[in-house]
Amino acid sequence: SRPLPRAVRVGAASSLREALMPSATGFDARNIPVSVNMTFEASSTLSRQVEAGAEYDVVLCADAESLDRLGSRVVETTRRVFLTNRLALLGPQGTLALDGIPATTKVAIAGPEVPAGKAWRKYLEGSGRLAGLEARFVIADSVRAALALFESGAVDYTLVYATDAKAAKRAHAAWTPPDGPVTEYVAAVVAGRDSAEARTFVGWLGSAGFQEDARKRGFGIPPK
Amino acid sequence: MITFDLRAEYPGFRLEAAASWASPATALFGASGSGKTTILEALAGLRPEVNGRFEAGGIRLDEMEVHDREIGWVPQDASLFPHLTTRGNIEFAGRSNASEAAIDALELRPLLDRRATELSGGERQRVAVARALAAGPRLLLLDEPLAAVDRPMRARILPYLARIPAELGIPMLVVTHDPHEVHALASHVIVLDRGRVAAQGHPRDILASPAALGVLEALGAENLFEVKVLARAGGVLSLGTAKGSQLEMAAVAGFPEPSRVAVRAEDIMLMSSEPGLVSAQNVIPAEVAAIETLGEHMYVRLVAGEERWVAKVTARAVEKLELVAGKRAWMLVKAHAIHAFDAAGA
Amino acid sequence: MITFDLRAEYPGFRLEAAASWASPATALFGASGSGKTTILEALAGLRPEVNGRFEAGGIRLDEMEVHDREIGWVPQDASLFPHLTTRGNIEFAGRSNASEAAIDALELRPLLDRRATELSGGERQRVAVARALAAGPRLLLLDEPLAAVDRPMRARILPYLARIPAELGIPMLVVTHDPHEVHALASHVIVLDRGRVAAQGHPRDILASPAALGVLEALGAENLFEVKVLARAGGVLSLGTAKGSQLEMAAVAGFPEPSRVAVRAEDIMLMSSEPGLVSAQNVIPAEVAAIETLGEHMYVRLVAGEERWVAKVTARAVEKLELVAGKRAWMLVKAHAIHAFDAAGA
Amino acid sequence: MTLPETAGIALLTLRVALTATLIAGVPALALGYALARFRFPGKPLVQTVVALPMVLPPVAIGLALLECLSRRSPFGRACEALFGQTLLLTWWAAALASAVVAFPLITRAAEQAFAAVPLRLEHVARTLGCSGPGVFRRISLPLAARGLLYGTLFGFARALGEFGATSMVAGRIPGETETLALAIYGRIEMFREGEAWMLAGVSLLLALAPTAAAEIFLRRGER
Amino acid sequence: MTLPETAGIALLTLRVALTATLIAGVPALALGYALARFRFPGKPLVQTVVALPMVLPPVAIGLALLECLSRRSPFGRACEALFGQTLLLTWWAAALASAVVAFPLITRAAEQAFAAVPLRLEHVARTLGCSGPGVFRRISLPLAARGLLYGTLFGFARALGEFGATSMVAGRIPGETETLALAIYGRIEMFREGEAWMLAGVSLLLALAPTAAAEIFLRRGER
Ligand SMILES: Nc1ncnc2c1ncn2[C@@H]1O[C@H](COP(=O)(O)OP(=O)(O)OP(=O)(O)O)[C@@H](O)[C@H]1O
Ligand SMILES: Nc1ncnc2c1ncn2[C@@H]1O[C@H](COP(=O)(O)OP(=O)(O)OP(=O)(O)O)[C@@H](O)[C@H]1O
Ligand SMILES: [Mg+2]
Ligand SMILES: [Mg+2]
Repeated sequence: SRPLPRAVRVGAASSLREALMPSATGFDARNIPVSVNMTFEASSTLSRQVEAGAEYDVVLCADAESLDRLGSRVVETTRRVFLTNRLALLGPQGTLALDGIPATTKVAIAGPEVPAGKAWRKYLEGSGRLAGLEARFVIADSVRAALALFESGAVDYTLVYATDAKAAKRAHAAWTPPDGPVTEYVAAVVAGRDSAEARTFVGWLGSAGFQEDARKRGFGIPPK
Repeated sequence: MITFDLRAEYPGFRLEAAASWASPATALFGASGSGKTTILEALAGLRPEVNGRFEAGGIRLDEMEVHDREIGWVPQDASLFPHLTTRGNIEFAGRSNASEAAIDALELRPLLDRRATELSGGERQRVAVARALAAGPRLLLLDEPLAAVDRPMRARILPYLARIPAELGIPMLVVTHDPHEVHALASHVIVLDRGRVAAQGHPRDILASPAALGVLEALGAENLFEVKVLARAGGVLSLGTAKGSQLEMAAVAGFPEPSRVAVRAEDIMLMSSEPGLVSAQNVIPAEVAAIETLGEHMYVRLVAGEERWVAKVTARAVEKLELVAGKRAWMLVKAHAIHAFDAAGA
Repeated sequence: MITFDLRAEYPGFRLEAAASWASPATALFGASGSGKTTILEALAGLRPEVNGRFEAGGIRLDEMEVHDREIGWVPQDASLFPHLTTRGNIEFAGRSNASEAAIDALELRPLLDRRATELSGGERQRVAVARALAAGPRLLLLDEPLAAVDRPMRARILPYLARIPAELGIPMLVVTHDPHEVHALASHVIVLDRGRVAAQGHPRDILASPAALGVLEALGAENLFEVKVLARAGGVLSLGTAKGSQLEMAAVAGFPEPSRVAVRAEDIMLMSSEPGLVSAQNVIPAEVAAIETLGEHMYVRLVAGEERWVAKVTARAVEKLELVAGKRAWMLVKAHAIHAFDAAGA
Repeated sequence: MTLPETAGIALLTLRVALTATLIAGVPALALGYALARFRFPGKPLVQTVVALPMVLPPVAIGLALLECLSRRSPFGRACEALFGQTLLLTWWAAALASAVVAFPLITRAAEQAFAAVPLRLEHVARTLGCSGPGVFRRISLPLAARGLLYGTLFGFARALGEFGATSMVAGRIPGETETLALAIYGRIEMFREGEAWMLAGVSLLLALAPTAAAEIFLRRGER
Repeated sequence: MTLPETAGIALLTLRVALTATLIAGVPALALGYALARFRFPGKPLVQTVVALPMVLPPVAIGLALLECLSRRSPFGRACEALFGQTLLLTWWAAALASAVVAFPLITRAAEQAFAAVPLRLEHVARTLGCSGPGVFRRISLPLAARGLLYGTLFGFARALGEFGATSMVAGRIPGETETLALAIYGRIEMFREGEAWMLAGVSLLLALAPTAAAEIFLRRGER
């Protein structure tokens, strides 16, 4: 609907960085049918920015709630889940399980405002473990910060995403709760910024090529 | 007509001074700490805590913005602009004929490109004077402008300053501790004492009051005369006083012809009989009018023609010469003891 | 023995001055901008760009840390510590008897609790002098210490300063433009001219060289005598000179007995015959030794007894009195024209 | 990382930080002068507001700025009308965020620099016929110059390092709003510390080059 | 939020910021004096290092600190041996992070303040028998006092607002390391703006109370 093809401006959740910008030179443009300009923020920041009128064409959030908050500011019909993620506990090498965490050690976790932090808390609460662990939480302001604490040795356990387990350089073991929730990454075109290019990009997110690539980096693929 | 009436209260010092004068050249005289700088700074607008009024030529300067007052203030500490050269300081208020004249008169030409921070104490003071003059003010306030300047240079600069009121029409108020400067520059003196005006008037009138002898001693010249030059020959000027007496003085090279001269009471010698051949150019017959004692010294007041004189001698001399009121005496005054001051006409 | 040999190059000014003296009281005399402050600041250690050596009492002060030099430096601008009171400034180097004495002598007691920023120009200078004295230095460097102090107070303070070298054993080097101060304080003068030492020595010796007449005129007193007080009566002191002559001078209240006196050449009157009764206390028969002309004035050199004198008279007087070398003449000198200077013994 | 890419980021950062310094500098100098020289009602209030960006975490500043620039606020709408688009997610927003953060630093340095100018000299200038602005330009400004310059460069350095508020209002769009600080953050998040430190070096260079230049310039002026 | 909760956060913040100001203040004053008064080899290098925390985004500082304090580094191991535990995730780490960020501010202010003390006065003091430390204590320090105090308070304010580096090395453990800045961040991210602004007010209060106290104190001293 625009006269000139222009870069689609995408605001993406920080944890999608590995999926969308895997190479050192940034974005692998050959695979994308449109030109894209990408920024990574906390999902809450993204929704705040869109609320304020920031001109993203497409937003990619790590939880549905952030998009829900935007209501009619996104084009409802363009909403789609394009990748999933799983929770993961990282710890010292060896056998690892939530219940195996020593009673006094600290555990790094992203804040409850971060989708990963929220998902972990919800899961722990559901499985009745939150009370036991909460007092030992070290809260980081992003999943990456939690991981950095783990890497530095400040904590020996951290509650993050499965995709983060692949990025950590410290020798570690990872454990994914089998009964844990599946985090869904949701894409939507921003209201008033609807364009063919934006829709093409969202469509590309569902393409087999992209999803297969992301799977190699630890993401899950939503059932069609 | 310039008038001020100022009041201020500092811990340990109270200023309560009012004065009013028409003389274009006025000296503010008083001991250290008597409030001279406080008054000048108040007139320049620097001391908001000083209350009162200040008028010049019918204009209420105290009600004007400082930058509209057109006051040439030379602060006691010079306060040159440290980021400018000598020339930059002098021409701060713009280039003018006045600046060139001031540069020459104050012998600043070799220093024009030097930074203000690289000047000596005396050089700084002279630059401050030139800066104030160059702005073409309506009134000059000089706070001990030549205190750091050496004697020979002071002797060269004084006549220039003294001519300013008459030639440029700029009245001035000079603070000075130097009696020579008072006489050279002022036809009106305001004597300050602990924040109050103790006396003011023409130096000659102040002189007439015996109560002011202490001040006069500090002033250093008790005999003042308005004169006209009658003749000049062989390094000697012949002067006629207003009342018709004649005085001979040593001519000073470069000094303009004097219109006022001063003789210190100390410099007058008395003889009870007419002297023979004497090097003194002035041998003046007179009559003793009165004898006053101040400490161990005696002031002999004399009348010669219609002029009043005062001579300072020792008690022993009074005794030896048997000086009493009414007795005839000859005053011997060296031509060198007559000091010329080209003060602006009162 | 104090020695300095200093060299520095500024744009437009070159310092190349060496001097050496044993006198405990020495004056640094010279025109504005001749380098006096530069020398004092270099001796105090403030000017690293000045090269050379500086010794006092056999100690190489220039090689010592500034805080070990024990120099009492009174800067030309006082440079008081603005965050301290008068007392805080004076007692900066510690409480001492010297500080109390200095406080009284410099009349600072009423100002002790005042902040340094609230002092007048003259008050600041006096505090700076007291501060330097209170530290009990091994050498005093005074840069125009009394320039902003009024005449009567200066007359009270000078005798105190003059006694310091003898009574406290602290040698001093004083910069001053005031000839009265030179005579009052110094038994050695270093005359600076554009960064170089033009002359140095006892004021009397400097006097003897006709080439130095210009300097001497600036100094303002051409006749100097070491004296002893013989008697005191009726406000008059009878003095005996080293060579046996007698002089009568007016006693100055509060001034200690003089050991040196000065008479300005201007203040001497000459007569070609013995005068009759005259108020002058000193009538001294003499013989004309030589007559020198300087501009429009004449300097008559005379010998009286074994003492040499110089009198300044007009050319006309020389003519009138028919003064020539070898002729007899009577000098008349008022008791008031003999100025007492209680300098420390040379 | 390629050289052109690095150079691009550095240039963008330079543009953002310079603009920020300009935006913050002029009012900061004026305010610094006012704080140093005048007493006025509401002075403590002004000082409070100036201190605000120092004390708040950058997110809070970002949030406040986001609010200001959003369509919900009159200022945001005015900007949008003026520029034809919202400033959010543009380098202008980044400059604005950096300006807000640099503002208290420059103000404070200016206040200190102006306070060090002897009142007496300003007063002498006034007696020489200079009115307020003249005194400011000819006396206060040159005498405070060194302090002002350093304060401004300090603000510039702070602007270079601004991250929290910037990323909130400007996003982190490569080639558009990704300044050095944001790029360093991104590299760290991607565990590419090597690149991050390299970029930090560039950042430091940008901060120090003008300081060094100023030093040389001021030294010359003093001769 | 309950009052005790708020008070707890405020107290913790105060402890962290005061400690940070102390840790940074003493070396910053010394360095500021050295920079203002001496020429020494490597001075530009020192100035570079001082500027570093200004120019880097806080995450980078946090990361560097994390590296320093971690068991991998000798410094981290030394601290652990000294304190019996790692400093990471304690309020000491928060104080350290704030100190690093406040350091350049205090150094710069100190340099400016010391440079404004007339060399001449220091010199007069030296002629009066004061050696270097004496001159510093009795002349430089009191004459620079106002500038130093303000610089330090400025650093304190900056320490109060420190967020990025702090959260990285100290985590955000409620009651242990959650300072006001961290709490404000959390509240904002959780869309509890009301609480966030309330905490911001507390933060501002903490920053300004000492400034106001200092102002009154200095005014008195001047009488
Ligand atoms: N701001 C002030 N606070 C308190 N006292 C002050 C203040 N300013 C001046 N004074 C006092 O007022 C008196 C007059 O000071 P002022 O500077 O006017 O003296 P002055 O006549 O100029 O003396 P000098 O000849 O020494 O310069 C002094 O005793 C001084 O200490
Ligand atoms: N830092 C400097 N740079 C350049 N010139 C200087 C510097 N310091 C002094 N001068 C020059 O050196 C000369 C001597 O200065 P100094 O202050 O020693 O003079 P002074 O004899 O004390 O004079 P005054 O009696 O006026 O105080 C002056 O002409 C001055 O301008
Ligand atoms: Mg004064
Ligand atoms: Mg000098």
